[in-house]
Amino acid sequence: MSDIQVHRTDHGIGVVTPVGRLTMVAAKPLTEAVVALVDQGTSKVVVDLGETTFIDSSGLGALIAGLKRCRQAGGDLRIARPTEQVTTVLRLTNLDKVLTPRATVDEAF
Amino acid sequence: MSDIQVHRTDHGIGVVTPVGRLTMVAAKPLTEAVVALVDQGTSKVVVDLGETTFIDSSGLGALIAGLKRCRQAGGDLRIARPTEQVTTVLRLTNLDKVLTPRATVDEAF
Amino acid sequence: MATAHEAVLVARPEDIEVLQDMVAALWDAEPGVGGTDRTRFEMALVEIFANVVEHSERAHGGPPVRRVAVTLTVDEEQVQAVLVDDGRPAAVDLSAVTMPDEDATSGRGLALAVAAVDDVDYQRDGDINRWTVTCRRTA
Amino acid sequence: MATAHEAVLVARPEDIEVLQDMVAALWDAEPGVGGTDRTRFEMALVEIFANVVEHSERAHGGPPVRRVAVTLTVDEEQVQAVLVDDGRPAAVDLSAVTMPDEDATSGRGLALAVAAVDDVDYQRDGDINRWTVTCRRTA
Ligand SMILES: Nc1ncnc2c1ncn2[C@@H]1O[C@H](COP(=O)(O)OP(=O)(O)O)[C@@H](O)[C@H]1O
Ligand SMILES: Nc1ncnc2c1ncn2[C@@H]1O[C@H](COP(=O)(O)OP(=O)(O)O)[C@@H](O)[C@H]1O
Repeated sequence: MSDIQVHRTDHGIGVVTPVGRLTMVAAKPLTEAVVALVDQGTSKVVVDLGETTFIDSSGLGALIAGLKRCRQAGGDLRIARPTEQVTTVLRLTNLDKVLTPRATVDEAF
Repeated sequence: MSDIQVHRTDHGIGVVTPVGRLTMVAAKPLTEAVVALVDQGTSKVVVDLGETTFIDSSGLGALIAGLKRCRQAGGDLRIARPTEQVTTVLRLTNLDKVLTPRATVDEAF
Repeated sequence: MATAHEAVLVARPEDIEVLQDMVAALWDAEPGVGGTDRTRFEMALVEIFANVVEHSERAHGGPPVRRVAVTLTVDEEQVQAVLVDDGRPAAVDLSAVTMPDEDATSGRGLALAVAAVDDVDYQRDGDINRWTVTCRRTA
Repeated sequence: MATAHEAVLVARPEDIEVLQDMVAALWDAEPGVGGTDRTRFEMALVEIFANVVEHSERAHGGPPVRRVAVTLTVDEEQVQAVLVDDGRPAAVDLSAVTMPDEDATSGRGLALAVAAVDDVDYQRDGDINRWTVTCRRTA
């Protein structure tokens, strides 16, 4: 099960860090965390996947839902520090164009 | 499209009357109307289908969702005055046991 | 003598209304179709159209721009609807569809369509989906 | 030499964790399975289990009491999972499953499973559903 950590950088970027496995169990909390950030005025969000040991299609769906919410508010959602498993899943689902991984959180925006 | 009318009888029974077609378009408002009644303390609800010209599987799903909500609160949901189309749908979906039609709204409770 | 009514609808919930109005117009043009046949045909057709709508929403997520070409025909033998859309293939096996339990709040759509009429068929044909609902006319 | 691990899980989201712990234990017992094979096997297995969970929730609506018997086997050729449950038939045609658009928030599960491993099979066998996930071992 994944634990979702949230903070804001000095530059007003939201950073969401799912720790552990990001499956059906944690997908909804992830979307909710992104929506909460946007509702509070932070529409540029980085999801730091460096601590995410595993992601499934529900986790991807949550990322896309978050991405849509950010873009609606004029911002964007980007992902950073993907593990090999995340990179593989993005490729297999053709999401590597819309969710291009960044090497670090700081580089994302 | 269905218009959902709601009132309460002198005996504290909620009466919900969907007027017109009860499909995907009106299914959610129907469930919401039942949930609102239960939240306000009225957990015995009759859905008067006398003005419902057509029901589909979404409409049935909304009735079942409403039924569950009422029973959770110690009440029940019953249906009254089904047209022939409603009776046919209930039979084809094996729902005529759990949603047994009553001839009039007054007889339902 | 056969009547055919055609329309291009949008794969969105509101267009179920348009479809049902189209069915009503068909009965006006063909008053000889019996009440039971009307009911079961309309039930199956609405479920199949709703499935296309719901499935295209689930699959695409974006605004519902997908079109559905609907053709309704009546002849002496049968009433038939053909729905054609250009969305992703529907990975559903109609021969295996079953009715869910009493307490389910969804999942009855395809099972109801199959139960209501004589035949529901789905074909992937190149880039298009073709759903056919066939109701043989009873006395 | 073949290893087999078995467990009976409940068809509910929390048991995805149990399943993944079971997979981790399998790799401990079979350290020779390569990293790529581990990843693609686990991905497909999690998707198929999640589909059983989600589908049984959608179809039944009641509390998730349905059990899923899971058997994981490793031999020199392949890693395989067999999932057996006694729910309604899954009316899905795996050969027709495709990946949805970029903007879809759901509908990728089965397509991802099919893309990840060499074979995903579904059989209705009397009263039971049997899902088989097969991953041939690569060097
Ligand atoms: N991911 C899936 N895995 C297995 N079966 C599925 C899946 N998705 C749908 N089905 C099958 O498709 C049918 C659901 O279709 P439908 O009646 O349209 O339900 P709903 O009204 O909930 O969309 C069911 O018979 C179910 O067995
Ligand atoms: N009612 C339906 N009509 C047509 N196809 C369906 C239906 N339900 C499911 N499918 C098919 O089943 C697949 C969805 O399965 P899945 O990947 O498990 O999606 P989800 O994650 O949304 O449950 C899709 O390929 C879709 O084509």
